[in-house]
Amino acid sequence: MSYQHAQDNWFSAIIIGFIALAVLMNILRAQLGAQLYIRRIPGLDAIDEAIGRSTELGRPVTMIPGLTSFGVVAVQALTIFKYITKQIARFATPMRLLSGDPTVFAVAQEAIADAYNEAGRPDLYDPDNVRFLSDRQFAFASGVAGLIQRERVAANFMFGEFFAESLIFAETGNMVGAIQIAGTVSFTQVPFFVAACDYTIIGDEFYATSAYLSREPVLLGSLVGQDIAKLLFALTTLGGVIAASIAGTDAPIIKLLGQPGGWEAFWKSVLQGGGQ
Amino acid sequence: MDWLQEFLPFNLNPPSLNLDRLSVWIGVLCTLAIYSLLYRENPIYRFFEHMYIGLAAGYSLGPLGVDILYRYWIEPIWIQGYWAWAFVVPYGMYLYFIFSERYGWISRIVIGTLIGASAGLFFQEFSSRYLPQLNSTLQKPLWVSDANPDMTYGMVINNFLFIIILLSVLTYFTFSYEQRGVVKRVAILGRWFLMIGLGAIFGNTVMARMALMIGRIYYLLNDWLLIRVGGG
Amino acid sequence: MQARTQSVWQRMLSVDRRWLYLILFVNIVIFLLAPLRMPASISPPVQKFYDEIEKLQPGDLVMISSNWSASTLAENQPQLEAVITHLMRKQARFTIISIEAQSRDISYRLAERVTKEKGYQYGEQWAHFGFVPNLVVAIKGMVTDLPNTIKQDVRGTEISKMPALRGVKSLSDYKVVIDVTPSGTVPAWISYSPKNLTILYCPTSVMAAEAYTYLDSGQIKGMITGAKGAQEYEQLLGIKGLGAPFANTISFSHLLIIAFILLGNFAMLMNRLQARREG
Amino acid sequence: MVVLTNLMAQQTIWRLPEESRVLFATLIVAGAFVLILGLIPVLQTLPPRGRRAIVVTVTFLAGLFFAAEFFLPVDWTAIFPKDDPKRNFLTPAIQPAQNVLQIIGALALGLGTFGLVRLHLRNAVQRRAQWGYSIVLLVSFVVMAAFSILNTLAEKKIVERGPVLERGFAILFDHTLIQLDAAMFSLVAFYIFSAAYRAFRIRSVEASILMFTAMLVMIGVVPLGAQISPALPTIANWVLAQLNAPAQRAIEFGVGIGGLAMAIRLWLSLERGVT
Repeated sequence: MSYQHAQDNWFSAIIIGFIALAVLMNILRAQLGAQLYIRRIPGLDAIDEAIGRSTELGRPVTMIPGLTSFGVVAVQALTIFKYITKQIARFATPMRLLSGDPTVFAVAQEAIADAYNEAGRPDLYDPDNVRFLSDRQFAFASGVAGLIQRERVAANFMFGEFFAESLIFAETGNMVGAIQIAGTVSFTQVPFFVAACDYTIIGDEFYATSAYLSREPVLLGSLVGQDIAKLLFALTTLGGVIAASIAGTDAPIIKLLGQPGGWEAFWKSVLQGGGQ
Repeated sequence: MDWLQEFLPFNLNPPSLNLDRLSVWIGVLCTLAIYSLLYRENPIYRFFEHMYIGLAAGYSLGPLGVDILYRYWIEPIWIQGYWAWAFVVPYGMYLYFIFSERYGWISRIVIGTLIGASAGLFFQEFSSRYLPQLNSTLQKPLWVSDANPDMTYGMVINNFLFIIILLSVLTYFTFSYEQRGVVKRVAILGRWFLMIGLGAIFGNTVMARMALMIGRIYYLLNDWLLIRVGGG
Repeated sequence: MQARTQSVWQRMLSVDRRWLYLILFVNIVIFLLAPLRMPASISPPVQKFYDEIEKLQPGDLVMISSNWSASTLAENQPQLEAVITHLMRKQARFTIISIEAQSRDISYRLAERVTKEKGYQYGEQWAHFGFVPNLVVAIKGMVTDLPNTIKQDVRGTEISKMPALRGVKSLSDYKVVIDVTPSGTVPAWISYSPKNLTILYCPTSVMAAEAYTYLDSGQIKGMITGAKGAQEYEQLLGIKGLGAPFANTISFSHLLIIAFILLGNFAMLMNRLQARREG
Repeated sequence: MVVLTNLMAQQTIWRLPEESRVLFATLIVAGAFVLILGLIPVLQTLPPRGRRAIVVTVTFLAGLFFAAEFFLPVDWTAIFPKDDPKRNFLTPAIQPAQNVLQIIGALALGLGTFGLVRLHLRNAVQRRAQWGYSIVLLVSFVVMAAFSILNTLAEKKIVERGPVLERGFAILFDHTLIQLDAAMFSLVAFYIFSAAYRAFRIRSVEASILMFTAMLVMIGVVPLGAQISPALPTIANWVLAQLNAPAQRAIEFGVGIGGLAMAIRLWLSLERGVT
């Protein structure tokens, strides 16, 4: 079932190449000034409302990238936290960014510093507000739970990858009456965020949120490219299912579309004179 | 009386400490200290919380130091003599410059190595993890025909359902156009089907959490209070 | 305006959560001690898991990836014990690797205890490879050259010198990999392990729902879901384990939760009706 | 990289001679530290654009190595005897690269611990708020680190396993850290139960679908469900396999395509926030 090399079925290389092209072309378009359209995610209105409320109460705001290890999701979580930090910097609302991953903790320090600079308030930036609690899942959860209760947080933003400890954050935030917005690609935690938070940004919407917020040509172009890839997957599914209904599930064309060893099987059958 | 004798961590007649029982009492003390958070955030909880964070961080040095540094660095160089590995740890040490203002960027070189490697590895993951799922979706014929002799009508219905759910949820996760008319309705249908998936996750997750709590209470009953719980 | 007396529904909704914690605690203690035992109905993924292990011949090699810490002891321990018992029954050789520091010692001490009971020799029939932080790279390393990737086991003996691993050059020499994990490690095994390696999955129940797409596509050949799955597996093996008392007690805590979800919504509804009538 | 892997196997310049190996090794490691760390002031002279160029190149090369190994055709008979058709000329270098990444991965994990200890050390020294708890953290850190390192070394028979180490590690690990971790994790059950009553509201059609499916699964998969009626487990298994699986697969496609796009951006350092 698994590929050790692209040669197991060159179809994989073709699909990756096509998606890469779709993404890179659209990034280029965006960088050259084309206005790429991304629809506004309902979750964003919820974020702005939460920011408004936290400034009235004047109590701190927590931003939790959770135990997200440094990579794709952590970077975009920091993009969203930078947006939030820029908004609350205008009202000097205190903030805490609590991370459970060493690399994310380090990069977050620079991201938050950039955010305060961009908001024109470098004086507000205090490195101790960006903290690394522990990379132990539950030591981290207890650290966050303790802080949310001790500082009676006004708003709690949770973006990134989450695991079992997510409900402790959401429930503790619930206990102190904080308005909570969550966004994660970890689908095991989305149901609980849906249940205990004011709004939940689900899966790919997380990527769309950071693209929409930052208007970054790279993110916008990439999202448009991803939409094209999803269209490609949908068309392959439809076409393939119809082909399977006609030609049978073990036809060479079906093997070609994704099965290791499918490439040789397909071309062997074609070269041996027209199909099975 | 013999229950009490077995329960307490120390013996009465020849006054001596029963270390096995004492260990169980320590574990129970830790469990109850953490549960005190349920009542209220309190100094006892915070004491055990910080002890916990310290123990967890301290423990990781064993496996990290010995299982990795000894096995992949100290032994190959000092014992087997492959001196070329000597450059890896100093290069990895660049990471620790992240805390300095002036030299912070040096750590980015090693972070770049880690990011680049995980990005380069993703192509294999994309092929092995997602394409077989795409391919197995194709093997769901939508009508009974001689091309697929062993198809039953029950399977056809299931396949139709499978394809409709898959495509509608996929439509929900598209963002580069305004969703209007039929597409908007398909996307809403997709979000409803998404809720079935989320409901399944919710149900299973509740089961997981209950099991962990039951495990703790089993420990309190069985190991501490020595009340034998049936093997089921 | 003098504060309106809280209607019975409002008081119900704002009941102190510590009472709720007590109710759950008492519910679990009662049903853990209650002598009633209900047999499990074997779900298809567990049956497939059992059938895959039944196919093993004596001496076949199995890799156990144990990545759970004490946090998920109640779910992953019964699974690992049941799986190791079944592997010993089939006389299969197995090696354990973990990508979670704490899991290294937990799985090592558990395996030592379980294998000692059946006289399974360390080094002869099973071994523990210790801890590696990066699973993806470890799998790729093991596929190309296992002895140099692992180098030595937990006890410091060279891999190539161990009878359990005589002639093992790569992960392709293994028949099955069993991932006992509370987190998303199975995609790494699905993506990077060799084609002929059968992947079996022992997740905590949290991770089970997501894996049904892999079951449907055949990327994983069987799945034991949490403590409940462990009960089904113990029932298939005909052994006594922790799975059964846990699964039975779970049944009644589920009943309690469903009741309280409905109660909470009912109280909210009545509250709103009352407010509308007075408002 | 290829030369490195082939020659390392045989007795060559890559391997120190047997006698006085420890001395040579220590010298070379010291030299390596001086060389690599000495490079920093040199790198420091680079202008910002130059620095970014180095980071971008290193990221690209690290990615190129693994991407090339995956995409290049295998059975590269030109260089390799036909012993293993599943290899191209980069494949043998995967294993040494694995060792390098494991070491750097371990150092990255150590970074977190280093950051944690540094933070609490400063709290304790500067008597910041709650510094007493930082002392507790640091003491338990030092004690557990000692026991854990000694225990792992004892397993490898480098250090003799005394009764004190045996009992001390058992108490610290099996009876303290394990219990704290398990207790902490089980808290979530309490939170779920209180959230079930206070927060899980059937606010809309979506929430009711989620809640109804959840309850069906919760009852259907447990032994009680089978007792109530044999139909319940069958229905629950059907919902999980036929309705839940396609939804999860659509989610997987979305996440996979998103991941691929992100991997390409990270590899080419297009992401401004990262490199």
